[in-house]
Amino acid sequence: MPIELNEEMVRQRIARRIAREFHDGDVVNLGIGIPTLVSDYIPEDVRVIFQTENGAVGAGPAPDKSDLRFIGAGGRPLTILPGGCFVASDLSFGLIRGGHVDATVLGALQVSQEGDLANWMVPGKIVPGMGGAMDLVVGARRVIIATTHTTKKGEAKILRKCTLPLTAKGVVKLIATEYAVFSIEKGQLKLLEIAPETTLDEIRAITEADFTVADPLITMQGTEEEKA
Amino acid sequence: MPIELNEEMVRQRIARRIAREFHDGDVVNLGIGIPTLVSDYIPEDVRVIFQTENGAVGAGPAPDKSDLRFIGAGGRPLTILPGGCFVASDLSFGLIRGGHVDATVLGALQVSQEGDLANWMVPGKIVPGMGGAMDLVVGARRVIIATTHTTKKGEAKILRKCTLPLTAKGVVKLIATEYAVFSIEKGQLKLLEIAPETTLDEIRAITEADFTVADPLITMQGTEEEKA
Amino acid sequence: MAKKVIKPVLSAAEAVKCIKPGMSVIIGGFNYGGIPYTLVDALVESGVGELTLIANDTAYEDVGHGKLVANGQVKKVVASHVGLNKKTGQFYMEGKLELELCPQGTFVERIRAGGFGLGGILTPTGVGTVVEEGKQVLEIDGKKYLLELPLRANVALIRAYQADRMGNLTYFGTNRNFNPIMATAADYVVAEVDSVLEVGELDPNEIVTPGILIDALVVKGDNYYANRT
Amino acid sequence: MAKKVIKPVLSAAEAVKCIKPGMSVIIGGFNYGGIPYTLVDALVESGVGELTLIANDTAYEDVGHGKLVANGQVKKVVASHVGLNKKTGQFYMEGKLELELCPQGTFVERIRAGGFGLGGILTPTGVGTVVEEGKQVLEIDGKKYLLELPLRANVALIRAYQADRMGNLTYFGTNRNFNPIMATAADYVVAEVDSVLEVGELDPNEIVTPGILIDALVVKGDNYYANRT
Repeated sequence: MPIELNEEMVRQRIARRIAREFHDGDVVNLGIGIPTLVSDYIPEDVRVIFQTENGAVGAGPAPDKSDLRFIGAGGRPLTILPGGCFVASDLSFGLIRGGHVDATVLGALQVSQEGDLANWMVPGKIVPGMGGAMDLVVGARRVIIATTHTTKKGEAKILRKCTLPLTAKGVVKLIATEYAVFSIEKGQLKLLEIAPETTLDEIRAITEADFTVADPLITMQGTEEEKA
Repeated sequence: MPIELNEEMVRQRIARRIAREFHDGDVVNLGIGIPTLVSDYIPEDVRVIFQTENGAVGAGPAPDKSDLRFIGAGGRPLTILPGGCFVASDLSFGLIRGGHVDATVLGALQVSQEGDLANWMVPGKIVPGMGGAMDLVVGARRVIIATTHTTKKGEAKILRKCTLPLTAKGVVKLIATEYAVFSIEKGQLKLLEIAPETTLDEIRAITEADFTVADPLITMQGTEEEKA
Repeated sequence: MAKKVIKPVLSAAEAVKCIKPGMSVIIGGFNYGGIPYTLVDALVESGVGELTLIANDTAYEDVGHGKLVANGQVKKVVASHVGLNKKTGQFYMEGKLELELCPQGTFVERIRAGGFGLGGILTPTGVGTVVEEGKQVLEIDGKKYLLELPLRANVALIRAYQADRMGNLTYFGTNRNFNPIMATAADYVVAEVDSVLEVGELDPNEIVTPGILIDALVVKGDNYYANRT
Repeated sequence: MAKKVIKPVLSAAEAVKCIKPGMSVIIGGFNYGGIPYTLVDALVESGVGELTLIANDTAYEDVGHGKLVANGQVKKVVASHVGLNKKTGQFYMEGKLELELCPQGTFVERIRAGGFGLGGILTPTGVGTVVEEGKQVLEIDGKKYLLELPLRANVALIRAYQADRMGNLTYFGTNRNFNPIMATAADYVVAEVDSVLEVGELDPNEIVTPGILIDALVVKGDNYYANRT
């Protein structure tokens, strides 16, 4: 097992790594939890346009004085940047489902090696509802998963097959955890990067899924960088 | 055969009669031809909101100085009245198809006694296209037909069955011609009014369809009124 | 029946009298934003029950239409997310509440189909998940889609920004969300607004919802959230 | 590929270079209104042929995209109405032009489905008519609907009113028509506008089309109709 990392460090590391994935001009939707942190680490030379399901295009950081007429999908206050706009829900999901969103970053309960995603319910527990997640993963051009490598109990989250109810099948393209980065292409999971404090054997020990290993396998990018 | 009437008088008479059909607040879409004239005869105490397929809600009469940024579906310049607005085509047809338009007035090539309408093409001739007519007749709450009683060759237009390609089946609720007014309820054509210069026998002679006769059968309303 | 050209400006209590026990009510809003708080509070106050609530979410148990659920006035919820209101989950688990969950993009398209006279829409969202259960799956050009059916309600309570007396509406910020679409999908539509202007005071190019869809207007009241949204 | 954040402001001739022989082009407008006249004239000038033209109508033979048809640059038209352009009917009758007619409400929903990622929509329009031919008929709650499939194009040429440099758009009068929906349904979207403002000069509540849908901007030129619309 890899050495355990501080929870806040884990969250920031995953967010920092994912923030390197975007191109100038990308339209990106961030889920709640770790994905929300991604916006703090976008490189200065990359202009990303953040979209929220509830209708903000060009969302900026939280304002000094909160105004509930400008909120994100999670209910948190936001600002609208110059050049941003507001859209109604039908157009918001038209943008999402229609392929006009370049990437979405979401958390996961489980991901399968073929890119199936489970992130919306645990049977027997209270049902929260899928919100916009099912549309986002089907519609966004690139689905990026930000997740701890295992559950708090140490159970694998990257599996051969998901056991929880699916959000969608075969949609995940990239997974970033505190220990590793995987891609999924044509139904094939591949380990691209591992964190400096871990080894390939340790990754195998905490990953149930079968995966190939990139050659060369490189050190996880941006783990120790300063906040942008 | 009833005596022949002056063509312009026919057009104005039909428009004048149909203008009596509306209630205060009705949203109405007028087709091209005779239907366009209906707006000239709306009683002063009835406020009708005219909608055009191309996106005007609350259309008013032609302006003194034409501006092609404000036109009706037939391409004619219009004004937008105070309290009017512009909508995109998807909402315009959402209003039409969704039952938010109280009535549409359209011309006809043929109408059947069961309310089938043919008004968009004659096989073998150039095909103009159905434009918004098929949506209007399916979506508007009340479909009113403004038509001469027969073709210029004297052929019946109100038939047992339409022989031309249909615009829609079973949609027409009222027919006003220069000689008569018919209702269609539950697939049953009924003669409600006849013009002063004609007789029931003459109407039967120029109407192929089977119809019942209202009791009392009254004189066509508003035929000789002044323009409102 | 045609709607009135000049819309009545009612108190919230008067406006919600159109909602009778057993009716379906569609309510705007997304999380805290764009809920017609004044209207919803009046509906809570009225105590009318056995309602079917169609809303994106059920807010929080002490906020907006979340109170309708907590107050036991709702027999069925159609929503995309109910996790923030503990009472919704609790009543559902106890068998006191029927719950129909839709993906959010499907939810808004179903309401639009209801308001726009469409018989349904085909969406790729939910294929291969529990959302597929009981639904027709159609394959178009080798890709699977679910057939999702229209949603409508007896009454819609929506939140807008400015109105004119003919009921034309504009929206502000992320309060817009589902409100413009919901305005199309009910037999009777009440809009809660910041202010009511005279006819002609709104630019016809900037109106989002045509007044022909609206039955009555209510000016927002003085409660905590109505003042903040 | 992400679109550029700051949109290039091109000449019409430069902008239409993205349109190659054999491509599909979706063009805004309804009768005289809301046609991107400057862009269309440049496309006529370019002489590029074998195009599939998706537009509500084919205007008049000497007006707007009607000239594309008259000029023999179009192999197929998808439209709701072509009766005002004599060449469209003539070429169709002569077998020189393929013609697909859609009811207008179906036409706009098909484009929206193409832009919004839907697999199709069910409409009651056209049931029991020739429009039904070759289409799937579904019965929902005892009522028949036609399944209508999405429309998309390689390039969209649309007409808006004001733009900012990020491509956000507003519309004016009945020029709006199909333009906002068409902006969603092509791989490359060019908007012709009256003026281009700096970023931040448009009120975010009044923007109708988000700039993320737009690839390039062209300021309207000096021809007869561009000046009048």
